[in-house]
Amino acid sequence: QRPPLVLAAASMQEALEDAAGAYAARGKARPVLSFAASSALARQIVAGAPADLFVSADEAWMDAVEARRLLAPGSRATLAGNRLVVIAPRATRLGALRRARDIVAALGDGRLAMADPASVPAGRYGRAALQRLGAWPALADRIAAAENVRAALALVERGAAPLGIVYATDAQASRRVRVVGRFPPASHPPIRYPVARIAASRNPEAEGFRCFLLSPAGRAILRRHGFAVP
Amino acid sequence: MSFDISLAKRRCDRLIAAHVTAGDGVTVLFGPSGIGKTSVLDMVAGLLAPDEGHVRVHGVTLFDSTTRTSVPPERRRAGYVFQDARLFPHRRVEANLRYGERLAAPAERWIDFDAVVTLLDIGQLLRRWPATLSGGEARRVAIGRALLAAPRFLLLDEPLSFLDAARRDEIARTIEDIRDRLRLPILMVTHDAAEAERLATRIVRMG
Amino acid sequence: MSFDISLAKRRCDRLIAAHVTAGDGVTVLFGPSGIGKTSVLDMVAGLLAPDEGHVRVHGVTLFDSTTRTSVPPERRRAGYVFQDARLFPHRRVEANLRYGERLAAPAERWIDFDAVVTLLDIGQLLRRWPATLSGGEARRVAIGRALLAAPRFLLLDEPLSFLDAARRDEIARTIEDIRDRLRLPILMVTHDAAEAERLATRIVRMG
Amino acid sequence: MLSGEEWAIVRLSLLVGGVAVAAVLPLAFALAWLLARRRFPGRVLLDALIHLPLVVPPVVTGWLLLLAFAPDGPIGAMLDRWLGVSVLFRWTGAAIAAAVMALPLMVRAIRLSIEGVDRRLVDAARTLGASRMRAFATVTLPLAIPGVLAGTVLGFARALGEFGATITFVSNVPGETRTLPIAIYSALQTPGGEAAVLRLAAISVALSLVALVVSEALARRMGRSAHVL
Amino acid sequence: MLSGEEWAIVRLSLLVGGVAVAAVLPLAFALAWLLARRRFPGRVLLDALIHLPLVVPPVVTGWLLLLAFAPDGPIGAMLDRWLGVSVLFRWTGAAIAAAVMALPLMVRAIRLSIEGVDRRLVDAARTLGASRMRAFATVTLPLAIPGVLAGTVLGFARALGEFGATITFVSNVPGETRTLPIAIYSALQTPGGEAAVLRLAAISVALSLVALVVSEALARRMGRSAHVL
Ligand SMILES: Nc1ncnc2c1ncn2[C@@H]1O[C@H](COP(=O)(O)OP(=O)(O)OP(=O)(O)O)[C@@H](O)[C@H]1O
Ligand SMILES: Nc1ncnc2c1ncn2[C@@H]1O[C@H](COP(=O)(O)OP(=O)(O)OP(=O)(O)O)[C@@H](O)[C@H]1O
Ligand code: MOO
Ligand SMILES: [Mg+2]
Ligand SMILES: [Mg+2]
Repeated sequence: QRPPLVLAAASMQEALEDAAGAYAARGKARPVLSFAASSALARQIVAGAPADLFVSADEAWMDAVEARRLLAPGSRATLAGNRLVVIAPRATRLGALRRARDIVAALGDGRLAMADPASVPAGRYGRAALQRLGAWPALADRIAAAENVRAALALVERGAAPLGIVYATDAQASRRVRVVGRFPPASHPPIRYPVARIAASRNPEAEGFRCFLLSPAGRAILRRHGFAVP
Repeated sequence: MSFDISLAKRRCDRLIAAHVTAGDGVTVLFGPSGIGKTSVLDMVAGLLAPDEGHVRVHGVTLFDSTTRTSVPPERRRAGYVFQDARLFPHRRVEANLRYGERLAAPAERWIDFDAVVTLLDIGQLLRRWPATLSGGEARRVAIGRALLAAPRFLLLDEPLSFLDAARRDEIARTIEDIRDRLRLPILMVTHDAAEAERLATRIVRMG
Repeated sequence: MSFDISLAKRRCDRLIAAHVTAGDGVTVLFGPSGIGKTSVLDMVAGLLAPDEGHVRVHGVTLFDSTTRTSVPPERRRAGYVFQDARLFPHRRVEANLRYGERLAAPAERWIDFDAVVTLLDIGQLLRRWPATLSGGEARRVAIGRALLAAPRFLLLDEPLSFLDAARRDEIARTIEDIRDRLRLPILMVTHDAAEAERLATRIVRMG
Repeated sequence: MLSGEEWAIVRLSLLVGGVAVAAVLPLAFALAWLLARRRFPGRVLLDALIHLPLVVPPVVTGWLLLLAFAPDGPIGAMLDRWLGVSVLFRWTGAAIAAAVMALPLMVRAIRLSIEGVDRRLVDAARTLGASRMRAFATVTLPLAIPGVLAGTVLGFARALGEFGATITFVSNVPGETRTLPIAIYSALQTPGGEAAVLRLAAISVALSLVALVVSEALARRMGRSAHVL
Repeated sequence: MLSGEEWAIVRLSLLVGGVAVAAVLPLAFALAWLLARRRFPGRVLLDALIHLPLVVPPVVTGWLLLLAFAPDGPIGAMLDRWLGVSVLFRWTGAAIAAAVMALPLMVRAIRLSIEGVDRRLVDAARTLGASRMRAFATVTLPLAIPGVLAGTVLGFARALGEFGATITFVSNVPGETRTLPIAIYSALQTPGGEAAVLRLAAISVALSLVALVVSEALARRMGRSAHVL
């Protein structure tokens, strides 16, 4: 019996590695974890690749899989949440930004690093927040759209961009940046990481790991990595 | 009839035409530079397609434009010594010599490796790469390679160029021997009147 | 002294040694295949480094192992006709002929383009690519290219091979002319005794 | 020096890259020969098709591979019916991705060498009794060795670095498809993973250095000047 | 046929790819010549260095470029001090990424051709009065044209497909760094973006087809058999 195969969003990597370790420590088979962009993973599932669990970085890709009836009914649940923050290089002289419009002023002639607002989940949340807060029109052509949140983080870490929008989990993990602002949770659609079992999965351990992730022990691990848990 | 050749071929601005009917022996093609001698040998060997005509050697039709016959070069069994040496640069001299020998049926061979090496005095070159040979050395190896392929007729394009008088004489004697003893038809190009005189059973002038 | 050459060079299993001291005129290098004639010309032209010795032409030192002198080939001004033609395959015949001519100082030239074309009878080849030339045609173009580079001395490696008797005679006459009228030192390799006889002011035997 | 996990990744990368290059070499050679020596209708189209994996971003190539090898995809269905195997999430799939990405580089290099082979040598082989096929195998092929070596090195290097197509096609499964570049990507996604990134990248570089040295040595041994008097 | 935005992306891609290949060609040629004709200490190391962008995943290359060209990076600081410019988020940065990725392919192809050039022809040029440099420019270089063309096509195709290094280095800025592959990637990240992906990929393929046809035509015009009697 092979251990279950979990396809998970790259941004969950550390937390899920920890969780898998903790699960194995209970005498279970350690699940095999495959991290990539949610888009790539969803496409693999849609193509019929034999996976057991899917952890997506946003609801949209989970919806796309569910629309094809590829999820085990009733297995979809919210695993974790996240917050969106504004970061600047550690050495910045900026004070805390209180209003979204402060971003425009603080940018100077630099660019705002964020994940691609057209396609990457973190970027879409960020755009929604900026739109809601009325700063988007002034910023729309000042964006440096990165491939993913980590790349946006790197742009700020290296001083290529004076400000960036990333998840709180990413900001917490970097010693080279400082959080200079937080978006109110209400300013964007809820940031949620859904988990679900794949309908075609025949691996009995898959459900066990899913339940572990959703258990208090599993949630504690996620919280430790900075995720918000329900 | 050893050679029964009638060929025409356009090359750029020039029309190459040749008519050779010859019995046994050495037929020498004689003519000024650029008249088409090499082209004729290439057509007899099957490396160049004539526009029209026919090639028969020893009564076997190798090419005929009217019947659209064209025997591929590897089955014509020509022993062709090219005007340039054309040794295989990735094989040592010995492997060059053996190339055609290995492809020939043992029963068809009429000269053996050691005899060729002695005749051409290339014993000390066997382990060499072609790129390190002098002009005359390369020429001698090329001759040896052609003889060892057990050809049924020879095409020799100025085979004695780059060779010193002693070696010329030696090889000329071998050609006479092949002509007289083995009775292989030989079509040869040379610009040397004395050489033509000595070897030719028949001289065909082009141009 | 036209040529004052004393050279030694190891090549594989062979020691090549040559000593030439010659006054005006044509010096013919004579010797069996593989003895090192081409190697000597290469060393005089500066293409091959001798192990030791010296090369002086017309009193100018081109190479001297004791003083570690070695003039680079482009400043030796040798008119070298190689044993192989070595035409530039990416240039038409005319551009091959002009290659050295354009690099030479106009005042140093002693033959002009039209004269070379007429002499070698290559007028109809000027627009051709080298790959389409016959053996003798390529050889004639190579001779022309060397003459047009305004050389101060000539190195001719079997220059008349692949040529018919009429053209041989024509070019031999030109060599005589260069020898007698222009008094250019000429170092020439040939295997043809008659040719040596006719042109040589002096014959140096190797081996 | 290397951790057990790093060793496993290196072994997998070598397996994937080695199998990919070895398996695709004959195809690359055949295509190179076709493009170099034959004129046929659709030649430029074939050429373009071969360049495709170079021109479209690797993730698109990976996606197209996924469509083709999915259980109901054209190739996937055949593999399943006839051999009962699937390459999804397997190292074989990673090798397929690497092979497809390496193919254009290999074809170009080999083609360049074949175009440089003097046809007059092939003619000489023919008059000595070699069939077209044998002349190809004994003359054209060995003289194109520099191109084969260059193509193999390029292809192997590309295979060692292949990321986008692989992760899109067969994901990032430890022990099966987590090759060096994918492990690097994973490390790059981890906060503070820079050290691991540099370490893994250094391993990649070391591997390619070894491949280069080997190919140079082979080239020196096999490489005879391709020129004859 | 194409929308205004698509046209802009195509124009930008051609600009980036064209400038990248044109700018890096002399360097590629110089490196190819060094590797083909000179023996010097550190030769294999140089060779490995050139292969680097092929071996490490593109995102790592992009990341290293970012480190180098960031305002406090070694090259970025110099560019800022001396020229007062920055390539970050600019098409010039995208061209740099494309050039770096194309370099190994170009060097290999050109090197293969240079190694095939008969040195005896260079010797002939020298005796005719050409300096080492002139012989190189008039003999070696034109005879290596097939390699230059092949390298240019490979490099241009790679530049057209370059994604990972570009987006990591200079991000995805419309009109500056949003080249075709980056637009394709964006579309691929969006559920239901498949149609846009295929459309943009088809445009890439069309561009590379044109590049191929042009290069084949050039090769035919310039390509003389490299063999002499
Ligand atoms: N690159 C090389 N490496 C080793 N040996 C070589 C090399 N080139 C030539 N030789 C050898 O050096 C010797 C002299 O060669 P060279 O070409 O000078 O002879 P040659 O007198 O011109 O002969 P030929 O009349 O046949 O042209 C020959 O034995 C030849 O095999
Ligand atoms: N590939 C080609 N394309 C066009 N013309 C060619 C080609 N090959 C040869 N020719 C021409 O055909 C004619 C005959 O050439 P061929 O080589 O048969 O002459 P040849 O009689 O052998 O001359 P030589 O004694 O100089 O070797 C020459 O004018 C030559 O320029
Ligand atoms: O160009 Mo990629 O998609 O990072 O291998
Ligand atoms: Mg001829
Ligand atoms: Mg010689």
